[in-house]
Amino acid sequence: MEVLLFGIAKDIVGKSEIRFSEADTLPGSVGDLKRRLIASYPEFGKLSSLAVAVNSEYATDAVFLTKNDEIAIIPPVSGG
Amino acid sequence: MEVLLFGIAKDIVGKSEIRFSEADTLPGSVGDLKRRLIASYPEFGKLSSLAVAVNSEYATDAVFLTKNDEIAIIPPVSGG
Amino acid sequence: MEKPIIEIVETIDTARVYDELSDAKSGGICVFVGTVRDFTNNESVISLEFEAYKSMALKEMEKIVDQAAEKWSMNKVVIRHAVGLKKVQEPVVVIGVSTAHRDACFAACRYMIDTLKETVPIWKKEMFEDKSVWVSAHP
Amino acid sequence: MEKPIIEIVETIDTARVYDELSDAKSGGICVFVGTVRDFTNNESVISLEFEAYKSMALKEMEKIVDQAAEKWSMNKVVIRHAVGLKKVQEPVVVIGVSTAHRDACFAACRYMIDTLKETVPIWKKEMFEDKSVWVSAHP
Repeated sequence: MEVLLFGIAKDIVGKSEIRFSEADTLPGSVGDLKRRLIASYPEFGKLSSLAVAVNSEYATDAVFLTKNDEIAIIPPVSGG
Repeated sequence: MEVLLFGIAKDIVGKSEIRFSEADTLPGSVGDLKRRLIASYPEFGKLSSLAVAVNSEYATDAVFLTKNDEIAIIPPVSGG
Repeated sequence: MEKPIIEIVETIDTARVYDELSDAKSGGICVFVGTVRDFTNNESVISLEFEAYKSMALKEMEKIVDQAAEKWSMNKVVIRHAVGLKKVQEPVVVIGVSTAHRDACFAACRYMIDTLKETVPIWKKEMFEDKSVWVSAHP
Repeated sequence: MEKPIIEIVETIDTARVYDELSDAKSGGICVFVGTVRDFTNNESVISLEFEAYKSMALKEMEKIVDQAAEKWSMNKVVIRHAVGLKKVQEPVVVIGVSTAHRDACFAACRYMIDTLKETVPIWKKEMFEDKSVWVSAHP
């Protein structure tokens, strides 16, 4: 399972994606993924907001994740 | 004294200006000018509005006219 | 505010208005372009003709910019109106403004086009297949 | 409505947006251009860098156009956002819409830029003399 990182999320982790190998326990839901991210990188907890996109759509914490989903961390957007 | 005509005012009178020769009694005020226009050309009375500009400024009925003023009839504007 | 560009012209070149409004102190540029629409009240418009009392129209356009400048902090402003015969789809007026933030540029642009339509001595005649009408002349 | 132009590009050419929005059924065109401002909170900005999650950003931009089309009758729409490094005064986003009357084009243009700033996954980093900041990242 790969998780794409953009903007400040990329800076916090220090790379443009996180990879969960088969050996790891994969995060089961969006909420689970967020909790793990904040545990590993406390800086995520200090952002104005932290959203997750699953297959290019904003996803609530309850959405289940499977290893073929395209998953992305969406820190506060600032386009325009 | 010359009075410039624009838009539908030009069509109503059939020319682009009205000239009051010295021999005529000149209109003494904006209100006087409007009353004379409507008397001579009743179509002016049917417009949505009828304004007069004196020296390129909108003028109220009370404004006096002198023969060196630049006077213009301003039918309802419709720019833009 | 820089000296505004206020013009009455034969032909409007919409492509240059951004260069005229581009500004290092501005984060937002809002531009309104009025164009000739093909239908009015379900009747097919062939063309429009614009006539201006030019000296007074320019003065009134200046007043509009001054009034807007009292309400909003504007960096650059363009008001350009066309006169003469205009075909369907041609631009007839361009109003643009650049400001630090977008609230002000939308509000100022809207104020200036609304006020222009109320006060500036310019007249529009709509030419239809079988008649022509001075717009807004009659109730 | 014609098929909207929705793009994420390296460089925005503001001069062409009118040709893209010009339309015989429209009497009004409203365009907003967001540009790089030289100061933020009294600090001198050297440049901005924009990063996009492109596939999702295009989807979100489409949703914005769909939502606006439910609220207003739009004839043509352009939404174009730039990515990469942008210097002061360069355009970073263009949103334009042509409608029959001006009320709708102002309202739709405003709605689309406001919503874009809230929902579209694009990120802006401000580069100052001595630091760089991801805009809006922290409370």
